[in-house]
Amino acid sequence: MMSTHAQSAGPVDAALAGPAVIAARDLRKTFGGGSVVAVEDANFEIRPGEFISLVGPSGCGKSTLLRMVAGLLDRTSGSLTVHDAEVRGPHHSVAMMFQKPTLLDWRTSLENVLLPTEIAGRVTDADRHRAMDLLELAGLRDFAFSFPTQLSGGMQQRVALARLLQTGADILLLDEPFGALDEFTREHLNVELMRIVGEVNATTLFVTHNIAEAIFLADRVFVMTPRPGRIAGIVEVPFERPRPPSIQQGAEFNALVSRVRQTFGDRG
Amino acid sequence: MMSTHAQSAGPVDAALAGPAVIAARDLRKTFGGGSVVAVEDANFEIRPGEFISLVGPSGCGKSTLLRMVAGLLDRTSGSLTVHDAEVRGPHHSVAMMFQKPTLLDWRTSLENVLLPTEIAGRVTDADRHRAMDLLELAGLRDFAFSFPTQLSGGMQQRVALARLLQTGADILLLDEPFGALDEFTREHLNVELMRIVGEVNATTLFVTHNIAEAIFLADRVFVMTPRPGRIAGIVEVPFERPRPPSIQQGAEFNALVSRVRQTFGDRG
Amino acid sequence: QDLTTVNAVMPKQRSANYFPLIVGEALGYFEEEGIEVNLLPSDTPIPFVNFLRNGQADIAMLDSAEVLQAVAAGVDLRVVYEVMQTAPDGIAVSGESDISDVEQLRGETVGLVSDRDRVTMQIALDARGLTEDDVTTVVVGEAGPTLAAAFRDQTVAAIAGSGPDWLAIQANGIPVSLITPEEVSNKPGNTFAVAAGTLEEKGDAIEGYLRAWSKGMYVATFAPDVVAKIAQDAVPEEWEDPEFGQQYLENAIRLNVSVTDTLGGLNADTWESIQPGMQKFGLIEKQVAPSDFLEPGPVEAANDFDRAEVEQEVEAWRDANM
Amino acid sequence: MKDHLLSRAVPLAKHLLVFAALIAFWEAAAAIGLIDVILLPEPHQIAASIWDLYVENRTIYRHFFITLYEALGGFLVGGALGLALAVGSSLNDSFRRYVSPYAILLNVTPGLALTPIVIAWFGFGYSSKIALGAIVCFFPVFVNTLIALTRSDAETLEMFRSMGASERQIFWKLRVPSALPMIFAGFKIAITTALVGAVVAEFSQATAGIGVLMQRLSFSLDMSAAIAALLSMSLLGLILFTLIELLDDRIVFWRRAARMDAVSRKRRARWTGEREKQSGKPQGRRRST
Amino acid sequence: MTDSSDLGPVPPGGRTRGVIARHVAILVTLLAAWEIACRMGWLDPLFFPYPSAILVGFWRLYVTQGNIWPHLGLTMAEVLAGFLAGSALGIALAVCVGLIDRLRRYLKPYVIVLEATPRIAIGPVIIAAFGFGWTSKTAIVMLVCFFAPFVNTLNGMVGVEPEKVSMFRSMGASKLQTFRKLMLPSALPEISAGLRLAMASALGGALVAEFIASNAGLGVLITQYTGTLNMSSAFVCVLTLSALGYFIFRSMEELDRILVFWTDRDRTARVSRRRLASWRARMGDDA
Ligand SMILES: Nc1ncnc2c1ncn2[C@@H]1O[C@H](COP(=O)(O)OP(=O)(O)OP(=O)(O)O)[C@@H](O)[C@H]1O
Ligand SMILES: Nc1ncnc2c1ncn2[C@@H]1O[C@H](COP(=O)(O)OP(=O)(O)OP(=O)(O)O)[C@@H](O)[C@H]1O
Ligand SMILES: Cc1ncc(C[n+]2csc(CCO)c2C)c(N)n1
Ligand SMILES: [Mg+2]
Ligand SMILES: [Mg+2]
Repeated sequence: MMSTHAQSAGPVDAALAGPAVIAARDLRKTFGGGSVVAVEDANFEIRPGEFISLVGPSGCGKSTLLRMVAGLLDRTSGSLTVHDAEVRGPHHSVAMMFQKPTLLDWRTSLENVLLPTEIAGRVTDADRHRAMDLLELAGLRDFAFSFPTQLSGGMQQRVALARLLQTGADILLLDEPFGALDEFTREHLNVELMRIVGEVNATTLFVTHNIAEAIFLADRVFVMTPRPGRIAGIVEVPFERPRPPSIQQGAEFNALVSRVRQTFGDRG
Repeated sequence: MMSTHAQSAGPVDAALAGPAVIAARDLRKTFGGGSVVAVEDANFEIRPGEFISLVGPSGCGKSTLLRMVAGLLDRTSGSLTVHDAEVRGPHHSVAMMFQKPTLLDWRTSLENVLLPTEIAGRVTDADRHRAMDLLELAGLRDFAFSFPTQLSGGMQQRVALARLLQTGADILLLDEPFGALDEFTREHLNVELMRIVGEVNATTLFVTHNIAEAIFLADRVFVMTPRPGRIAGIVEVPFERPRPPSIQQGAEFNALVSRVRQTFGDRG
Repeated sequence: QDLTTVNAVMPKQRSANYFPLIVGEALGYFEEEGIEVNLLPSDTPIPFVNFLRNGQADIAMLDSAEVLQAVAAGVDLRVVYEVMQTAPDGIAVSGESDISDVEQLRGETVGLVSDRDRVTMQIALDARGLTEDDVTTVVVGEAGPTLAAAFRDQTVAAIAGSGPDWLAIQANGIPVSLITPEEVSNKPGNTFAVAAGTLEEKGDAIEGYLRAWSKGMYVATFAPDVVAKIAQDAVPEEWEDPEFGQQYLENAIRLNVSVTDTLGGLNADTWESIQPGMQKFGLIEKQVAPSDFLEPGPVEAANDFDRAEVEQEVEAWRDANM
Repeated sequence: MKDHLLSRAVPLAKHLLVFAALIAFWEAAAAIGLIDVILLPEPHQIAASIWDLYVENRTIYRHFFITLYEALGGFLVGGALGLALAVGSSLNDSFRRYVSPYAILLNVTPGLALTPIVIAWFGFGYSSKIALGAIVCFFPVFVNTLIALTRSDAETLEMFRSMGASERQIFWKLRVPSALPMIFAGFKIAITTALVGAVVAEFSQATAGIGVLMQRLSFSLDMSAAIAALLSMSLLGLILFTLIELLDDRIVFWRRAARMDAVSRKRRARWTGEREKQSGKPQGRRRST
Repeated sequence: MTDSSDLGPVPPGGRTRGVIARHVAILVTLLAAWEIACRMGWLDPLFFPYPSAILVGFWRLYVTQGNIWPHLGLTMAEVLAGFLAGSALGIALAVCVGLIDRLRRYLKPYVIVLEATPRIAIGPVIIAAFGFGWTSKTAIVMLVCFFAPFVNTLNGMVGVEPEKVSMFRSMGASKLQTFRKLMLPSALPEISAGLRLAMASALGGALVAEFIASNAGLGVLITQYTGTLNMSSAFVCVLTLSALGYFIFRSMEELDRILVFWTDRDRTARVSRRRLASWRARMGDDA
């Protein structure tokens, strides 16, 4: 065990202090003219630099929530603010990564990473170098000029991660980004992700099916239940970030896993 | 903790006693005229009724090994016997399940399950009943007449599992069968798989990315390392099967996870 | 020098079949009239009178059926010239056929060059007391190998069509004989027609066009060798086999050169006599008076040229070019 | 049920509205002289001619069915030819290598240029129209079938192999069914192409058929009736296309949710029916699926 | 509509010298059989002229007379203009329809009706409307070339993964950017297949147009030659068209392999190496 409650900067404190980067009040989303309630009565505030994991069974509304934050979906009612402004559409401070890598087959890894810059304006040599650095970070320097079809699924996801970071957004939304990866690559990327978001102090919303992963990464875990999709409970993770993978073998960690499972069991 | 070393029928004993169902000696497979060594110097013996999990990073040769056992790929050198006969092509005592469900869209679940029987010869009413029972076992009785596109991904995998069992093969090869499922469904299917292979006393080779899953299911875990693909270590799992999922929270289990990880770390 | 363009719509490409046009162009007759011919060869099911009506063409080559049909339908049309007086529609058989009269066709299969030749066949049969029900008809398609093979192999007993249809077949050495009854052959040949308004707006150009055409036609009567030379230069495709070209041209000259003294002369009587048959077989709903659409003025103007002068010019041309 | 009807009726009404607007626009354009009504008559004249051809004189039907017969015949022959060549090419690489250039060559050669040859071989009757239809429509079937047959999912193929399936079993149980959707896409193109071929042949030489009727009406200066005949060709094409779509819907049922439900119910009913029969009559019939 | 018109990858060994020799051998055998069949009277020279006569015809039309050239040029110009205009129109309309969902629903029935109507029957109406000039010929070829690119472009655009569209939206991409950087390249393989299909029918379209009304062009030449029963020359024209069509079709397949490089392993690898090299040239030996 490396970190303890006492040492931690304290997610609990973080949740209380400072302005909210993302805030939802009575947020609600229905589909099909109200027949499917995807998200109901969501109320939460997320502080700057916080890392939130979102877990819950398939179809409980995780993606819907993320897409509302990204401005890709309109809410049905309630309020949702990002940086104190109501969300009305996609905005620069938020970037999203999807479950599938969504790379463009006709662009090299580097060109894929540069896409957000291209869309924002002109690409400078500095941008190119930054993209190269991000690929290096993702362990893909040697594959900067490879096309997606030449990469394995895991490598593609890493390109997508580099592209996410290239946006320069301070709010990162990740929707089951590492679902297709083997455990080792996944763990490696989790550690990297933790390091990077720590470095750039990004606020992160991370959706996953994997409870251990959720806890390992997050300051707080939001547990959702389906039909209607509600945040059934929030589990605080009292470890300081960054954390070593070995933390997952500790008893305290296992207790957290059980608590999350229980929250599921209670409501799901 | 439910089972202990003392109570177990003992995979260690199993590994020592009885004839080998599958045996590899200096097994080697290269691709591209020798430029890629996919499997090198594989030596192992698998006893009747044994459950072997195969873990290792992407591209280390797991699928290649399985496909050689299934007779889908020729080996480059070495010996590979199944039931004491050298493998020369697909044979009836071996059945394989792939990562994707590979169901035929134009057949109902029942008809998909009956495919192996059809290919082997005529379909009798007894076969039909057996297929129905296997679907029942997979919790899909109500979906026997549904078509694959009407089923969720998890249900499709369960149909594929029923089809695997319908073959009547006593050696089952599963290549990351539950990779696409969420943790809860996956756990459920693991428990079912354990129960069924126990009942029919099948010898099983199970490829997975998930270390906990590998340990939870297996009598022995083969850990592979890439380039060239070698079996870097074998970890014995001293629990009696079937096992309850709660076993995964025990300290002994965690110790096994660490051992597997270590084997990786040593060589990977 | 500014030339007036005359748009002329005709059923076929520039060909020895239209040698008066080719000769007129080669010897500068059209230019002398201050006009330039824009040939619009069109093989469409759209009747040419439509192009006259909507102004895309100034003058059209029509067969008599089309003229009568259009006039009967109320189109304000003027027939100004009769080209190919000796090329009316008719019934042809293979030169090796035993059939020498239409009455022998009872129970036989009769080919039609196109669906429009059905009336020709009906009138011909009627003249011998037969009806369409006494024969089997099949459309065999326009000029080309299919039609030629139908003659050669006698896959049909007889074929209803018009002069230009057999031109190439005969020239190719496949014998063809005509068994057209009097009642059918006594009928106007192809004509040049214009919309009534055109005569007022472009009357001079039309007259010039017809005069140049007439001069071209006249050249063939005394200097077929010059015509051959001109045709050969203008449409070499028809002369790849010189024997064929010569034969083809000779047949075309026979079809094109007027039999009346006035070149392109109009004959009201034949226009009168052809109508009852057409009406009987439903091609026209009512009969019309020839005076309503025959316009003899332009024919006179077309013949108003000095034949001796033409002969001299042709001699000069022959000396220069042959 | 009511909801269902309404959900169908509303879009249909919208389509009709759009159609009516187009017709009104055309009528207006003709009225102010934007369109040459001699060559392209006004909608109401065409409507009158349609009435005439279909109801009053009923002249269209004979020609309509002749062309239908020719197009269908051409499609059947050409489709069978395309299927056969594609199956041969899929089974044998060198067959494919030596056949495909000629297939392409035949595809790029205009059908119109081939009519004399086709007539020489098949005569003046319907068979030459069928032959030309077949020649021009075999290619889409050939290409689609060939591609579909050679592109089966690699893992599914291995699954069959691991079960010890013979090449014959793989062909019938995997390749053919998985190729069906694309084969039908080829059929959909081919059926309209076969119609085009038949009409092209009719324009060159024919005694009856819509192509002939259109020429005949046109020569008799009845442009609105000619356009009505032209529209009948479109109608014919639409009917043929829909025919294939219906077949597609039935045969490739697994691509459509509603049809799949129906088949699913039917198979369940057959199973339960058979169970009942069996309980009454102990030694149930053996039947392979 | 077909998803693709190419015949899949050429089987291994598709370009070796031996295969070409065998192709030639087959062709020569076919021609010899034809010649013999003519000489034995099994084939009617009125419909199948002697191959030897056709060969002489090639020499005559291309060299001694040289009269085919202007016609060939004109037909190619019509084909090219009609193909470019028609496919551009098809693609452009598909893009509009692809971007505006509503339009698609209302347009679809009309497009099917248009496709189901034989062009040879519409041809005369077009001549009537546009007159005898090159406009109507181009319009007929356009009509022939319109459909395949339209359908395939639409298919390709509609087939873009919704997740990718969302990704672009989340990056704040404009409609134009989404179109240029996502929709168009995604649909490129299908557009290219549609263009190939269109090209294959463009020649037929030009021929129809010239048969109906024209003073020049290969169609006119063919009419002239068949009308005068000069079948060897007519065959030279038809075979010219076929060979031309074949080579255009094959070249477009080749072009497709270059443009849509990412569907082919080897080509992707090659482009990848090229991009690396150009980065090195630009940014120094950094990668
Ligand atoms: N566009 C849509 N139209 C109608 N219903 C939708 C739509 N998108 C989502 N839903 C419904 O909303 C609910 C929540 O969906 P969502 O995709 O947010 O689930 P999720 O938690 O992300 O599930 P998963 O883990 O499978 O990705 C589901 O019941 C789904 O069927
Ligand atoms: N058909 C083939 N041709 C060439 N190389 C191959 C082929 N199949 C596999 N390989 C190579 O052999 C190695 C082992 O591949 P294999 O598919 O067995 O890995 P794996 O362990 O199953 O990986 P994963 O977890 O990603 O499925 C890889 O380096 C792969 O590139
Ligand atoms: C499209 C069309 N084709 C043929 C004719 C009939 N026709 C009129 S003049 C003539 C002789 C031409 O050399 C023929 C055959 C026509 N009127 N329109
Ligand atoms: Mg989701
Ligand atoms: Mg694998």
